[in-house]
Order: sequence, then structure tokens, then C-alpha cells
Amino acid sequence: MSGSPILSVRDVQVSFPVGGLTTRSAILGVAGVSFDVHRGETFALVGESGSGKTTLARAINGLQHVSDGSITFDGERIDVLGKSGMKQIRRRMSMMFQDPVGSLSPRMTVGDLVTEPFRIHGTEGRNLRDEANRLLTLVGLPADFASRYPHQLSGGQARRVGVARAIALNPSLIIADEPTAGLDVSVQGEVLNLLNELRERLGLAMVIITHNLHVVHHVADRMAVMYLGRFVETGETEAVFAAPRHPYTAALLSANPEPDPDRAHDRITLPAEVPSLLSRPLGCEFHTRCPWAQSICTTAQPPSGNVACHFPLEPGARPPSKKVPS
Amino acid sequence: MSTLSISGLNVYFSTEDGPLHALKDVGFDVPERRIVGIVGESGCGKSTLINAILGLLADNGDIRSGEIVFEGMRDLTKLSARGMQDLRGLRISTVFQDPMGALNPVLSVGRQMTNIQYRSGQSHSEKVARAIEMLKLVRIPDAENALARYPHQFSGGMKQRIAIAMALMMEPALLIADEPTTALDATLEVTTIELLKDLQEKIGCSVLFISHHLGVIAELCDDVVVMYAGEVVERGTVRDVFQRPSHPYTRRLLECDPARQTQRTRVLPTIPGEIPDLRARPAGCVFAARCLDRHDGCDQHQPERSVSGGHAVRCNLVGSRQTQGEQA
Amino acid sequence: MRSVRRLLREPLGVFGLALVLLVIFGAIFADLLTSWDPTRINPRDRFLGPSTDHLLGTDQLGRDLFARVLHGGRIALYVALVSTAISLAIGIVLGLIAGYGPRWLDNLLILLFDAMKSFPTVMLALALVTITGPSLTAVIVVVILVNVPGYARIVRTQTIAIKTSEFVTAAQSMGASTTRILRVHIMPNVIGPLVILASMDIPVVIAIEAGMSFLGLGVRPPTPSWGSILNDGFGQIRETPWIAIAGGLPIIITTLGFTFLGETLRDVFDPRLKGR
Amino acid sequence: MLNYAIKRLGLSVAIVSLAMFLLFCMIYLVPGDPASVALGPRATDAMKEALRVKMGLDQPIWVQFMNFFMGAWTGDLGEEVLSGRPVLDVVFEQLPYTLVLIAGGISWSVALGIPLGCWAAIKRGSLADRMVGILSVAVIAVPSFVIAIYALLIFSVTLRWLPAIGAGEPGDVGDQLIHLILPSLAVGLGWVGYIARMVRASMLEVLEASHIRTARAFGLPDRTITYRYALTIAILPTITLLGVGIGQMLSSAVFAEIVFARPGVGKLVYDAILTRNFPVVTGAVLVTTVIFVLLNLIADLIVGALDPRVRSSF
Repeated sequence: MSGSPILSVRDVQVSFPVGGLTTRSAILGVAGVSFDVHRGETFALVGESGSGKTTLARAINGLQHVSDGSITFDGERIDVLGKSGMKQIRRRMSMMFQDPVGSLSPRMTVGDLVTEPFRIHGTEGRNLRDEANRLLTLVGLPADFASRYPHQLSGGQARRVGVARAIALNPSLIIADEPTAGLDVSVQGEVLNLLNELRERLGLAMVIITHNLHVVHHVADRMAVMYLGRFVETGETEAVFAAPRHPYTAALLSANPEPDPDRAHDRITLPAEVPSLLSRPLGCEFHTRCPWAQSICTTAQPPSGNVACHFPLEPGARPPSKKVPS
Repeated sequence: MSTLSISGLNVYFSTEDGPLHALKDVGFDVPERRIVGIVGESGCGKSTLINAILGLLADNGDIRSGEIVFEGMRDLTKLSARGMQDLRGLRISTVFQDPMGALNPVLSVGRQMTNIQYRSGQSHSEKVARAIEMLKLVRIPDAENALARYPHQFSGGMKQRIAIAMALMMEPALLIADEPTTALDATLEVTTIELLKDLQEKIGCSVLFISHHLGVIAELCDDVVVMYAGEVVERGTVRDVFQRPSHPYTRRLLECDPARQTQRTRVLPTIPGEIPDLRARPAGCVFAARCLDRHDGCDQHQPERSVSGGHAVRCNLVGSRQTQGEQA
Repeated sequence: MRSVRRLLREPLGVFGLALVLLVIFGAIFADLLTSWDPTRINPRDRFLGPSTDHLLGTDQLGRDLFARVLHGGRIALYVALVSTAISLAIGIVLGLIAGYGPRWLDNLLILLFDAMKSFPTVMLALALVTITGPSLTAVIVVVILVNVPGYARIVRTQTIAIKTSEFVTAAQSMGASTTRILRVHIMPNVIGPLVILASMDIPVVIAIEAGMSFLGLGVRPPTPSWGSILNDGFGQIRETPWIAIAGGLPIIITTLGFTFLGETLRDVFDPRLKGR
Repeated sequence: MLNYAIKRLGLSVAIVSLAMFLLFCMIYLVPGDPASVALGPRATDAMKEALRVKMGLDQPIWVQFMNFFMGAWTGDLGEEVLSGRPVLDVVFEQLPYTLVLIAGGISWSVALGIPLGCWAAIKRGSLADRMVGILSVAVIAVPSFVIAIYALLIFSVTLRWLPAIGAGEPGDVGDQLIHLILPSLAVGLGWVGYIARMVRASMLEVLEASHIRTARAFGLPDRTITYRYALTIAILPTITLLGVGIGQMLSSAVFAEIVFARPGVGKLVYDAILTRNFPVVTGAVLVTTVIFVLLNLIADLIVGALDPRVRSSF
């Protein structure tokens, strides 16, 4: 972890207007998060649907307006850049989207798709056909795939094309939104291995957005867990997996059924539903579902830091008896 | 007696490029009061199997041969549309994957729940009481008032619980659950599974649970059926199959699940290759092309061999040669 | 090629294609197919019934109806082609602006389309022609006014659907310019279905032209048009019904032909559009 | 729902206002002088000038527009050139005939179209389905005036089953109904096809929805599924389509009124053009436009009231 971080996010907020003509207000999709990503590192953003992880990723990539805070990429503040400034940044920061096939333009061939970055940023005397061959080889696809259309690809193949597009311009950072979504288990590994291999070979930094904790365990160096647009816990992946300190992280980890029928399931069950962003709970926003919640949690905001909790868990902590409301 | 007993089931679809052999010699039992999981990746024929059982195959689908015997007496493949309809909802119920689309958007939840009791012969108020009872059972808050609301006023998790309530309302002998938790978040997924298990014990029905999620199957089910390319490649109790997988595909599939790797690794196992084109099935073993242990004999047909008790594997290697997995 | 083969396997499509080819052939080779002049008046040959000499008979001025029908086809096809092409061009531009432009402009354009659509077609035509007087141009203007809001709306809906799709977001994340996104990612996905829908609108265009000419608001006499033949015949429908039949038959053949062909083409090329 | 209704009403007012503006632009910006048009080619310059003053054409364009606009909203559509009667009265006198004609057309299209569409959807892929499909597109394709003339030729002139002209004796409902059959069929036949197609398409879409699969899996009888679960949803876009259809039926009504020599707004406008009675033309266009927008509004409100997703949003 030497040198300055490639990406530095500070107190970033993203708000959306809601309501009709009379009742206009705003909700916070991302409610103030900070983190750094260093060169050659993989950072994972983990959260369930509605946690704001995708919104955050789009904000970093400039696809979403940042309402407060700052984003610094490679020493340059990018949340204030205009269109042309951002275009220069996008040569060095690329993004992969959730839907493997749907993120590929349906009427373009694979060859056109993988060389699209060059068409956008100037070819600089490159032979596009050679580039297409080079990129397809790099992601392990035969060169004759260049003439295929997206609907003729399997999910895994389409995902590889997406990776090829993302690395075309030799970026320093890739943001991957659910890179394994919609893929079978046997194919998930292929994609993750490919990303890992490329990250090592090309010295990339990566931000992976996912709801799948098992994926995080194997690919990320550090991770952050998001709940209602905030980080509830940040840390080294191994440390978080070994001993989660925020109750929500602990619940998420225990909610992951493992393919072993004899493994004891000491599960932390979360009562109630995720609160609506329109009416954020007071105090600690997790208190409505937290088995450990005490009276202070309903009034005071938890301390900021790596673990946003009034009472961080000790290793191996169990929920307090069975007074959990059902 | 088994609640459901399927044997030698072959299903074809007619397509523009010729007949597609979607299910080949599928056979397994769903014993009484047990939860049987079906696991497999996309294209393995899980959905076709459910539709075949329910008599809801698409127009171009056709059951060429085989039996689906329900409660030891009725062969569902020979049942008339009317006879099938009489069973559905009453003796066989289903929960589908998509909680958003599973309920009719223009009818209130109460209306939908009373409508499906049309065969109960009870008065309207009794039907309403039954509906409220079921909603309470699946932990819908404020069940009395929930009846007047419409599906779009519930969250995804709640809709799926309502769907489960509707499926179990008539206390069926068999519940078919088609990936009911796939669209839900992890924390919701486990609560839904636990709910399903509780209800199954209360009602005492059998469950056929379809999922691609190995962890969910391991946790919920008693028995498991592993499918690949429209064939049952292995079946047995969850403990046997997950702890002593005998088919190379099952073994590799289990290895691929990142949850199985407790040690952190940077290189995850994969299964290179694709499933074969079901319009031109290979003559021999359907997994041969991707199998690391294959030998020349794999290109001929493979018999079904029982390893022990109810643990059956469709593979040439089992019995003839010890495989790596069993040595370990 | 596969699509063409599938089209030829559909009896209805083949039937439609045959009718359309018949009409186009008749219009192109009108001068070779008959030696009669469609506009020459022969007072001595008035109201002649169909015969080998006059295949469809003659009208109240003694003009050969077969010749008038063939030449009327030219007018109908000309109006259909020109006005559809112009409507498509305007509709695509307005639709892209509404779909991809700022929200207020979208709202304004949608309101404009709704207002244009809220005039009953024939009423609009009547009002317009009252001022400008009947002409072919007036017919084309009416067709454009009628078609553009519909096309623009379809393009707008598609554009909005596509602009939030992941592949467009992906292009934006690579830094693609607005023109590139419109040209490379949106247009190719919008135009295909639109052209099919527009081809299915050709019968409507032909009906508008014939209808306006029937009311005397279209082409000026003596230029032959199917609508004006129908009008000539309508006055004498009790005495000499063949004139009205001669005017109506080509309209039926053409509209049915284009419709059957269009329906089949749509099913073959883009089954998603079914039921539009 | 109330909020939705208010919003939808506001939109309708905006559409009518914009339509008035467009009509104004068309009249005053398109080459041609309404005064000369009204008086014909033999009028002297002095006569034209006098009429121009009378019609307010000598005033600045924005004053003209405000006069036109305010007048239109308050029902003052000007006066008939010759008789001096208010245009609104003249139009309203003819309007009932046209509305009856359109109501007849709608009756045909609903009474035949919905059952046919349903039937085709249920018997999907059968010969009956294909026949309904071909007949639907055929009646949509053929213009209504051709249908009107051929129907006149066959049923009135040749077979002499039905009367050819007029709206029937005033006061004699039976006679009026007999006179209504052919014209309303000409107006509504195409819409039988439209409605049948729409009902079929949306029925098929709904029948493929997963909640219908769920309903089947619960063993609900086919009749319940088709009529209570599917048709209640499939009918919604059909109602919207009917709202749009009324606009086109207004157009077809012009032809039907001319062909069958029926009184009505279409006939009124047609005659007004021949006599260059210009204010009547614009007045009739405005009235029909307002009716069209109004009926669309009603259709949307009905759909809103039937769809709980709209009803409960505010």
C-alpha cells in the first residue's frame, strides 16, 4: 500500500428528487461514504438491493451527479469535471455492467464492441482488427468471435467481451458491477479468475460491487459493507470474514447457506424489512433490525470509523437470548 | 408410498431446427413428508420438469414416454386437462420464482386468496378466516387489513410469502417450489427458507424444491437430484451426495461453489466447456465432453448404477474404477 | 435470406406480395398495358359498360376507366412513397429529440404530438384544403401531419427505453459522445421496427389520398385518381355501378396487398412488434 | 386517483389549447386569405375589406389570436357568413346525428370485436384464430368510404334491403335505427378488426404472464382464469384504444354522412366548404377536437378507475 491511492472517495452523497408537484423532496441514495483504493488492489462494495452500492459506482464513474463530497482519481478531483474532462478520465477508468448480454449493443458485432473504446478515444494509428484479435485472445475467446452478435453469445462469453472492452485502453481502475450476476457457478469462477489474472498482469486496481459474499472472500483485498447508503463496516477481507464486528455484517455472513448439510447453522436472523429510504430510522439506522440494539441505538448516531456501531461485536458473539421480536 | 414417483420421463420440444430432447430418462421419487431438491445450472431442464409434472408444458412440448405417478395411483401424464386441473392447487401446489409477477395485479390479495378456495365448499367468511390464518402463518403483519390490499403494495419478500401462503392454503400433498428465493436478498432468502421448512413440518406435505444454489439445497432438503443437460446424473440423500459426490459433474459443481472453499484462494475452480446441443445429443455420456476422467467407453451408453441404498449415479466410471473423489 | 424464405412460406404474405407487385407493375407499365389516354374525353363513348375494348367500361366523359385506374395507381403510390419518407424523416428527428433531449422539451413535444393527433384526420384535411384549395401537395401535407406524431412517439418511446439500457450506459461510461450514442447505439435499434410499422401504414396513406380525392379535395380533375373515379361513379351509382366498382376495386386490392405483406414481414422480421 | 384525474384533466386542457393554437396558425399562416376565400373570386376589394374588418382580420396577429382563443374557450366560434347565426348553434344542431352514428360504430366494434378477439386468443393457432386474424386486418385495411359505397351498392341498390339515404323519420326510432345500420357499420367495421386484434394480442400477453401460470397452478377453472384474471387486465389497453378510435370514427363519419346523405357535422363541414362558409369549418373542427379529447379523457379515467395500480397512486 505505498504511494497515493488511485481512487479516493470522501464523504460522497448522492441524492434523488422524489415526489410529485406538491410534495417534492430528496432521498439520499448514498449518504456520505469515504474510502481509498490503491494501485493493484481489489476493493469490494457489498450490500443487498437498495443499499446504494450501484449508485455509488455510477457516481465514481461520473454517470451520476454527486451532490456532496469529493472523488479524487489519480490525484485529480473528478466529481467537478465537465464532459470533456471526464472523457479523458474515462480512458483510465472503465466500468463493467451487471447484465452480461444486455450491456452489449445488440446490433454491433463483437469485433466492433471490443474496439469501441478506440473509436471513441481515437485510434492513434492502430489497426482495429489487430486490436480486436489481441483483446479477444487476452480474455480467452477465439478470434473468429469478432463477427458474432451479442445474442449469439452465452452469458460467460458475453461477460468476457465486457472484460475485453473494459481493458482495451489499459485503464488503471476497473469498476465491476456484479461481475458474476446471472452466471452459473461453473462460469462465475472463470470470470473471477480472468479478472484476477488481468489485474495481476496489468497492475490494475479494481472495485467490485456485489451481493455475493463468497465471491468477495476470494477476490477482494479489502471490503466495505453498505446498508441504506452508508458503510457500516470496512476492513481487510480476511479480518472481516474471520470476525465481523458490525451486527449487519455478521448477519450477512451467517445468512450465506453453505453446501454442507452437516455444518451447524448458528444463524443471526434479521427481523422486519429494510426501511424505506424515504423514512430513515433515527439514531443508528440498523437498529430496527438489530438483535443487539439498545436504547442509545434508537437516538444517537453510531461513531464513524471502520465499524459504525455503538457496540461492536466480540468474535463469535451470539444474539442476546430469544427476545427477538418475530 | 412416494408422493411423487417419476420414471423414464422423456420430453421433446419441436423447434424450427428439429426436435429437441429436453428431458432424457428422468426418474426419481419424492417420498412422503420429505423435501427433495433439484439442482442444476441453466439449461439442465429444471423448468421443463416442473411444467411436465404440472401439465403446463408449452404447446410445442411433448411427453414421449415415462410415468409421473402421484400418490401411488394416478399417472399425471395420462390425466386429462380437467383431471390435472382438479389436482392443481388442491393436492399439488406451486410457488414460482418471480415474486413480482406471481400475483394478479388488478385483484386484491384477499380476492385471490378466497378465489383459490373455490372447491372448499366453505362460506365466504370461512374462506376469509382461512386466508387471514395463512397470512399470519407466513408472518405478514396486520393480516386482516392485508387482504384488502393489492400486490403492488407489498415488498418482494412479502409477495413471495403471500405466494407461499396461497400455495399451502389447501394443505396439498406436494409443494413444488421453483427457485422461490432466487430473486430475494440473502437475508430474506434464509428467512424464507426457514419459513418454508416450518410450514412443511406443520402441514406434513412433501416438497420438490428447485434451486441452482447448492447452499440452499444443503440446508433445506433431505434428498437431492442433480441434473445436467436434461438428465439426472446423480441422486441420493443430501448427506451422501454432498459429502460423497460420485458423478464427476456433481463433484466439479460442488468444487466450483466459492462457499465450499473455506480457504481463501485466488484461482477458483471452473468447468470449462458448454452443455451439448440438445437437438443432437452425444451418443455416450452427456458430460463426457467436459469430463476430466473420461475414457473411451464413455462414448457408449451408460447404465444407471446404484452405489449404495438410494444413492444412484449415471456414470461409467463409478463401480468400474475408483474415482478421485472417493479416495479422498 | 432465411427471412425471405420464411416470407415465401406464408401463403398470406405471398398473396399480399402478389397484389402489391400487381399494383406496382400496373402503375409502372400503364402506358404499355393500355392504349387509351386516361384524360381524353370522348362524348360519344359515355357510360359504356365493361367490354373487351374498355375492360372496365367508360365514365360520364367517355374516358377509359382501365386507363384511369392504372394511371391513378401512379398517383397513389407516389403520394404513399413521398409522404411516408418525409413523415419518417421528421418523425425520427422529433422522436430522437424528445426521447434523448431535456425533459421540458420532451414534455412540450409530447403535448404537441397529442394536440396534432387530436384533430380528426378528415376534419383537418377539410380545414386545410378550404384555405389552400385542393392539390396533391395538400394531400401530402395532411398525410405528414397525421403520421408524424405517431412515428415520433414510437421513436421517443424506443429511445427512452434504449437510453436507460445498460449498453448505452456502458457506452457513456467509455466517454462516447451524444452523437455517437444516437448514431451507433440508438438509431439502428429504432429504425428497423419503425420502417416495418411505416410500411404497414401505407394502406392508411393510400386511403387518405383516395378519400380526399373522393371529396374533391385531392388531385384536380382531369388527373385520374382512384378516389375521384369513385366520386364520379358515386353520382351514378344506381344507373352505372361499374364506375364506382372500378374506383373501389384498386383501393381494396392495394390496401389489402400492403397490409397482408406488411403483417407477414413484421412477423418474420420482428415478432416482438406483434399486435401493435 | 383524484390527483391522477386532476393531472389528466389539466393535460386535456393543455392539449385543447395547443390544438386551438395550431388551428389558428394553420388558418392564418398558410397562404390564402380567409376573406377572399369566403367571398369567392368575384368579390370586389371593398367587399373583401369590409369582411376583413368584420372578421377582425385587420388587427395585429396576437390580438386576433387572443380573440380567437378566448372566443373558442367561451363557446363563441363566430358567426355564419351568410345567415349570421352563431356557429356553435349550427354545429350543435348537427352534432347529435354524428354522435349517434359514432355510438353505432362503437357498438358494432365492441359487440363483435371483444368476443372475436377473446375467442381467437383462447383458440390460439387454430384455423378460427387465423381466420379472425385475416378478417381483422382485411377490414382494417379497406378504407371506410369504400366499405360505405360498396355496402350501399350491395344492400340498398342491388338487394334493396336497407334504405340508402337520410337518417329516417324524426320521432320514428325504428326507422332511424334501420337508417343507422349501414352507415354505422361502415364507420365501425374497421374497428371491429382493431378491437379484435387488440383484445387478442393483450389477452395472449396476459395469458403468458406468470401470475396466470400461478393461477393455473392453483387449479382455478379455465373460465375464471380467462374472464376474471386475464380479461380484466387485457381489456384496459382496449379501452384506451377505443378512446383513440373515436377520433378516427369522427373522420369516417364524414364519409358515411356524405355517402348516405345523412345530416351531421361531417355533412355540415363538407357543405360549408362548397359554400365557403369558413367560420363553420373551423368551428366544427374545434368542436370535434374537443369531443375527441374529452372522450379520450373519459377512457383514461375509466382505465385508471379499473386499475388498482393507478387508483391507489396519488
